[in-house]
Amino acid sequence: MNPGLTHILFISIALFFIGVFGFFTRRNLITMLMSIELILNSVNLNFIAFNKYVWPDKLTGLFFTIFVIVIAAAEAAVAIAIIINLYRNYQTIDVEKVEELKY
Amino acid sequence: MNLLILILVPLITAIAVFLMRNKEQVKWTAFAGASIQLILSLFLFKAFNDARAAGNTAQMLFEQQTALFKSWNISLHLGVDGISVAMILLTSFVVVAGVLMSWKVEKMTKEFYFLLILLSMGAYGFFISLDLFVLFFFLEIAVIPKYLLIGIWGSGKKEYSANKLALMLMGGSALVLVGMFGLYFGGGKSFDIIQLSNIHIPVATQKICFPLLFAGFGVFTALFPFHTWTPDGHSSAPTAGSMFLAGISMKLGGYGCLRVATYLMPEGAVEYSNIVIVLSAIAVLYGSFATMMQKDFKYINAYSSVSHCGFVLLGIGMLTKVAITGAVMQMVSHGVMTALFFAVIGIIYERTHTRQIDEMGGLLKVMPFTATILFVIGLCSLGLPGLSGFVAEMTIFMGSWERTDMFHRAITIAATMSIVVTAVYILRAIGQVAMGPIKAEYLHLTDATWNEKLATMILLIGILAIGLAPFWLNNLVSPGAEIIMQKIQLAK
Amino acid sequence: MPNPIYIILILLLPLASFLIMGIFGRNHIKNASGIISTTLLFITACLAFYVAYGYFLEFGKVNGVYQKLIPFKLTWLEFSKGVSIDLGILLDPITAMMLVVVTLISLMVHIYSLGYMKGEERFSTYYAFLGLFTFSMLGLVVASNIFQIYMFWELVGVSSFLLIGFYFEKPSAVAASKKAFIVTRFADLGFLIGILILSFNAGTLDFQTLIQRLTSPESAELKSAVASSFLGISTLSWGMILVFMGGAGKSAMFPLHIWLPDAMEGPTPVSALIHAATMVVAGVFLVARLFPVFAISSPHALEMVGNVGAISALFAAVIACTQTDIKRVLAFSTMSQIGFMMFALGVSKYGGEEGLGYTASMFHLFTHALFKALLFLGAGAVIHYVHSNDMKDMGGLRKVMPITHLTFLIACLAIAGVPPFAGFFSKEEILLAAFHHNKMIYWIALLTSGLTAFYMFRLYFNIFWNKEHHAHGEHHGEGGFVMMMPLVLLAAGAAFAGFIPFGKFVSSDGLPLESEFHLQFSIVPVVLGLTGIFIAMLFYKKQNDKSDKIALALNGFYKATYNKFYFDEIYLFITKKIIFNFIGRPAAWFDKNIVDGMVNAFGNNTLAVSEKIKSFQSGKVQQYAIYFLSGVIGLAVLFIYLWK
Amino acid sequence: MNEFITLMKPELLLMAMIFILLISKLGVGFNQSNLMKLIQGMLLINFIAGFFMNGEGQLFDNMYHTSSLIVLEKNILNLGMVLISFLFTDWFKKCDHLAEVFVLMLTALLGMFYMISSGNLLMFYLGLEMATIPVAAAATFNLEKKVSSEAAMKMILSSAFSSGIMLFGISLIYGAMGTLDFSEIPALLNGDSLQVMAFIFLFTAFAFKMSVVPFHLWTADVYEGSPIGITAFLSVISKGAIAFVFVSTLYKVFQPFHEIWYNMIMVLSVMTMLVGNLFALRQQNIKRFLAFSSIAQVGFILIGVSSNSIQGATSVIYFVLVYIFSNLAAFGVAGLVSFFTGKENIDDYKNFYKTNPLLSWIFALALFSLSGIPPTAGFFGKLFLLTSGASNGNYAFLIIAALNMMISLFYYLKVVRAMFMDKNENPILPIQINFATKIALFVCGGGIVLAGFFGFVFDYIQALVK
Repeated sequence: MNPGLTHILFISIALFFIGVFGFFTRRNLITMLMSIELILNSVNLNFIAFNKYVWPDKLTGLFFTIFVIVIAAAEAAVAIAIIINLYRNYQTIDVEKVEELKY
Repeated sequence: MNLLILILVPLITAIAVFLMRNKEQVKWTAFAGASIQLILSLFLFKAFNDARAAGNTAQMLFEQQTALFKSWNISLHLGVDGISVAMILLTSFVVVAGVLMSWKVEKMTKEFYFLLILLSMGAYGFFISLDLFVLFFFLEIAVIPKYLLIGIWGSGKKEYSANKLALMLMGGSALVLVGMFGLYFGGGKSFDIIQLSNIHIPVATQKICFPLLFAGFGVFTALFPFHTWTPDGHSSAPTAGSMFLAGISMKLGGYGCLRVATYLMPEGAVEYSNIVIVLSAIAVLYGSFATMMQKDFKYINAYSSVSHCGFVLLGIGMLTKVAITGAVMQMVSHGVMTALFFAVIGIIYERTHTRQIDEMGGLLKVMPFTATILFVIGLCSLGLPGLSGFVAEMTIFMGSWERTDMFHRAITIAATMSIVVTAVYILRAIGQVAMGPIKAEYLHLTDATWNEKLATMILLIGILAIGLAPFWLNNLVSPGAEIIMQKIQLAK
Repeated sequence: MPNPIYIILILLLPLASFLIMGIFGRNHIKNASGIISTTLLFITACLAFYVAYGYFLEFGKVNGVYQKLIPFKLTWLEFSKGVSIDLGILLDPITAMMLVVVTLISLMVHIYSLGYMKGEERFSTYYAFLGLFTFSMLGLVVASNIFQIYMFWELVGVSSFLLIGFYFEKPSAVAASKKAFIVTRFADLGFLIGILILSFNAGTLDFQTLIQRLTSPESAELKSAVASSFLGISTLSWGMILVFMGGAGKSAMFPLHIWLPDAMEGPTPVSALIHAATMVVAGVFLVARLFPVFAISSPHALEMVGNVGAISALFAAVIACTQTDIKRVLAFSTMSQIGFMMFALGVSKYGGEEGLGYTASMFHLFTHALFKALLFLGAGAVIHYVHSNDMKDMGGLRKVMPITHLTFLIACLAIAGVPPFAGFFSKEEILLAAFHHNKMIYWIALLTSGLTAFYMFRLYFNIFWNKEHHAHGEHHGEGGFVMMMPLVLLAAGAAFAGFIPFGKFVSSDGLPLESEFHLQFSIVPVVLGLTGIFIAMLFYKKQNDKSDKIALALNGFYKATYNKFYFDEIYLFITKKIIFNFIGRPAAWFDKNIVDGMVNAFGNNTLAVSEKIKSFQSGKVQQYAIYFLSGVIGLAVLFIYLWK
Repeated sequence: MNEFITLMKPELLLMAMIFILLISKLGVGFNQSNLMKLIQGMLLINFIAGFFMNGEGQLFDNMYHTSSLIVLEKNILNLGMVLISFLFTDWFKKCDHLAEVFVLMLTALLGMFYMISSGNLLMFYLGLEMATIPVAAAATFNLEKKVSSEAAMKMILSSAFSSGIMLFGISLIYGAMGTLDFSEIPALLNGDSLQVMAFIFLFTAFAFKMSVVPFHLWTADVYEGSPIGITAFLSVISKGAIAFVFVSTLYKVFQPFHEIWYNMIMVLSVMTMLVGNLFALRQQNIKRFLAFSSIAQVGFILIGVSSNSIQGATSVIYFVLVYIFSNLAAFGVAGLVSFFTGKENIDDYKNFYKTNPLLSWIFALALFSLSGIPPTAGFFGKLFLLTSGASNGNYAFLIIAALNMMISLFYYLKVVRAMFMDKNENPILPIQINFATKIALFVCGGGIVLAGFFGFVFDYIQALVK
């Protein structure tokens, strides 16, 4: 049985929700960031799968994936910088402990 | 006469006041501006009558139109008919008196006069605009000055009152706004009152929008049960503030109910007329009974305003020409009367430092002038012939009686009963304040000063002019009422 | 036709007096104010006499019928076509007669007050009020329009209010003035609704047109007014009854009489002018003014007038027998006499001999004005001297106040109906009219006239005889020339006015009415009157305890009478307890707690809700993301599955 | 080449500025104050240059397109940027990393420009991220403040999450239609569930950026924690830019779905107004307060968007213009107070009028404008939004909106009341206002008072929208 679009989509959706779940539950900011990467990767998977199986003559999906990867890298860079600064101020990167701003 | 000048004079006055350096300059500038405006409105009155006498029978005179927002069909469309002229006269009288009554304001004088003049500008603009958008603009422009006047210069629980007033009025104008949209989209995308009056607005729209507009404007004119800002607002406001509020602002609502709600949506008016008159009859009676129980002098006048403004709405709701004429007359009459009443209360309060009527007594002995005015105004309030209240109320009664069915008759009779209750509470108040034995601590009190005397005399002239010779007002107003009635007749 | 300017001047001069005294009196011409006012009023009175003379004897009659003339009319406020309030002058016999009465009594009171009110701080204000009252009263009598009469009606009420409350530092005076105003105001409410009914059904407010439309049998207005009905009474009758309610209030008819005794708190000359001679007869005047409508189209209403008048007459007379405040005795006597006038109208018919009651009523109005004013002024002189209103503080004053005594006696004889004084003639005519048309009322009237004689002489003996007076030092009893002159003049009137052939001038239809004198008919009332006087003499001429014994014997009844049958208390209960507690207080409570409460509750609930939902903004970024995702899912579910 | 310059002029200018600023860090030796002047001058020139030499057309295979309307929108944002640089002069001067802050802000602005001009979802995505990430970095620039880093963290994580979801939506669009080009999408939309789902996912990204309830939760925290200049930037420029894109995307690209998004917007708008208002009611911190008030404002913008008419689009743009003046004035005053006294609580403003009448008036005007009270421009802006929204005849919706105006007035008045009415022994001391700041305040004040009366502005925008 050859893997088809459905299978890949299934994986990507699973990945998406794993990412979402991780984002919701992990306390460590870095892990949360990683969860987001999972979400983005599921998107990438989507794009590539669609490109390959549905629109093989249009390469938009591939290009989009590359851009997503780039942006994700930039985002991670900035996010980590922010987290470092946060760590300086809070001495922790536990997201539960960072909630001075509320209500 | 170019009507724009009626907006520009207050505007320039306000700016001038803002630029003045010391208190004296501020006061005199404001007074000069208000006086010029008074002269202008008298001149307008004359010009209007001359034009009518010369055979100009157009619905609106001195019309002018400048496009403001072309894409919305909004234009600065100005024009007056008899009703607006009457209201403008009222406003100018009250404004001059209000300025004079504030002569002793020490705290932030400049700001006080600035806001006062701004408030008056709103009223002038409201009465002369023939475009709903512009009308709404002027309606709202007055809200914040009221809020600040009460909140900064007021007394008692002023913050609460100011908030309540601003929010309720804002709520009222919110309803007006929605109603206006109904007119706009139901009437061919135009805000122009004259244009709208020539278009038949779909009855379904009218049924939705009439109550919105009427209730919205009704909030301004203390329609039961939206009147609760009135007592608190009036009583907390500084003297001039109360005068403006009761004398001018409440009239904006009545005018709106008439010119916008009833005139533009006659079918709606006919449809809801019964509800309107029931509510206003409740306001009339209930306001007067509630007044009977008040102990604070300003509350007395505030509740009595609820009752008197009930007559305005009653007259409008009755949908006969005479009743509508009466309603407008009542607006003018009550405006002058209540302003004078608040002025007198202000004069007394400034000296006795209490507004509880049972703490006063016998002031006729030390303050004969003020107390005499108090008598006159009380009698005017209870509808003594020769003073303005009588004329207006009787016209409303006469007009209401033209509705022959049992329901309208019963409402009319119920409303007439208020003249007795009014007598009760007015005499109670006057008896407590001016008559009876005087307290020792009040023996040294002095009578009104020149500015107070001048202010009261100006308003008194208004009261007497209407009370002694009502025909001029009647001739001024009734053609306007006639036009409104024609539309209602069609709708019936 | 006289120059209308004269008649207008009759109104304007008192008004001028009011304005001048009101504006300048206090500061500029305080001492001269009395003289100026009196002078102005003197001119007014002369003009009034001139006009009345001219009307009755020169131009008023055309073909033997007195005409209703309208020399002046101004449209004051036009409601719709044909319905307008006009300020006009309607000149007819009763107007002319009233012009004389009002100006005459007012002039007397003006003169009298020069002495009586001397030294009063608000001397000029007093004269200003008198001027206002005279103006309003004159306006009332000349009114040509039913709304005009209502306007002046109110003005009269206000002047009465101002004058009763003249001693404004006295709480009782303040209370009395308020009471007078409010009670009459309540009655005026009926009047107003009556006007609304009449004017709507007749399509006019003008008296002449109104009467014409509501009396001529073929007029459509009359037919519709009679045809429609409410609660079984025709609309027209409702209108007339309500109009009469106004009249009853002003004229202190039962049960709206409670204000009149209290109104005696005002200065005594004022009582003489307003609460005896002029204002209180306004109700009678009103009924007389609309008499054709009452008599022709609305007999039920007229019957009611008669009954109310009769009841009031008897009721007041009974109470008058027990009062000790001399002014209150006079007040109840006034009420009783007005009752006479009322039922005289009530038993009358329109036109010819049948209209005798109308003439009699007007005649009695005229004579009563003279002798009752005299009585009040006399009482005023007494009070001025004794400084008390209570007859217990008086007695034996005949020696110190001879002129007062004499004039008072004349007045008492006149009111008791002893021939040949004025009251005799007018009362005889009334009794005659009652005898012919309503026996029940006749008997009541007869009883009442006997009681009248009794209580008047009770008053007289208690003041001037009874215990011996110990003169306080050098004090001279009489009040000086200005106070004496009106007494003498009025006494002359009270003595001789009965000889005027009144029926020739005033009658229901304008045709002269020849009234005959029936000797045999007069015997009963006169004898009854003399009996009353005799009993009074027996009880009160010398100090004795007979009267107390009788009072004791009648214990309960006496008490009830002394307390005016507790009417004040009933009214007080209704107003204070019922209206204040069950309407006013709940209204105020409702407003404060429900209406206001709803607004506040709206605000508070908004705040409370905002406090409650604050936990959504928990500060936890993961929760934010959960809300975000649920938002997405919610939207997706809503719009993919549900909304379609 | 020439066309390239004219069409991309706004972006090129921004890029030039960014380069200059980067170079200035290489030790050219500007001191803070001169650097500030340089920045202000450049921004001013940028703003003025925005009015000249503009073209219409598209580049890069329709990835990038521009029109007079888009130029106008960019100019509006430029204006906001100028005002921000003037208003917060004092804070910027004191900031150690002045150049970096501006580099970040300008980069974000550049991203917004791309976003506005985008003709393709890829371009849009790039623009969006470029507009977000730098601001998150900038938000932490009160380096030593805890809340500042917390705000930045919340912003970057939330926006990453949101863009993840959006990307998922975009991928679905791609899967369903095979194209991401704006001009090709409308023809392919057929109401398929997958498409609707994709649309909703994409939509939430807009909703997130505009802080529509329930995607708004980051807003208040970030606004409160960030340095006030950044907050102002976020609340005015970011929001304005996204509103522009939102309108054009919905109206042009997703027009076939307008029934869906009309209902969606209606629901969200009611929620947004209510929640924004209810939360704003109880705020004490002035920045947080303004954050919630701006959420409520978004509800009103949505009403205008919902109308799906030219007038609706015009009203939104007009409102953003007005909103820039009013909100920046409010933030300007709050920024001054916060900078000089460190006080950010509404209670601290008690009796502010006595010591700082000018600032009080400006603040009050700004608040009145925000609450939509005449004669301020906010009145006109809000009224036009409501009017265009009313064209659907949905009265219940309108009444709720109108009543929300009433609620919002309550909390705006709370601040006014504190400034003008309440007594206070120790009011904030008189503040020395920098000349540049003063000018900016006056411009804002003037804009608030006068903008409404120039009807031609609205007509001009409408002509462009057509």
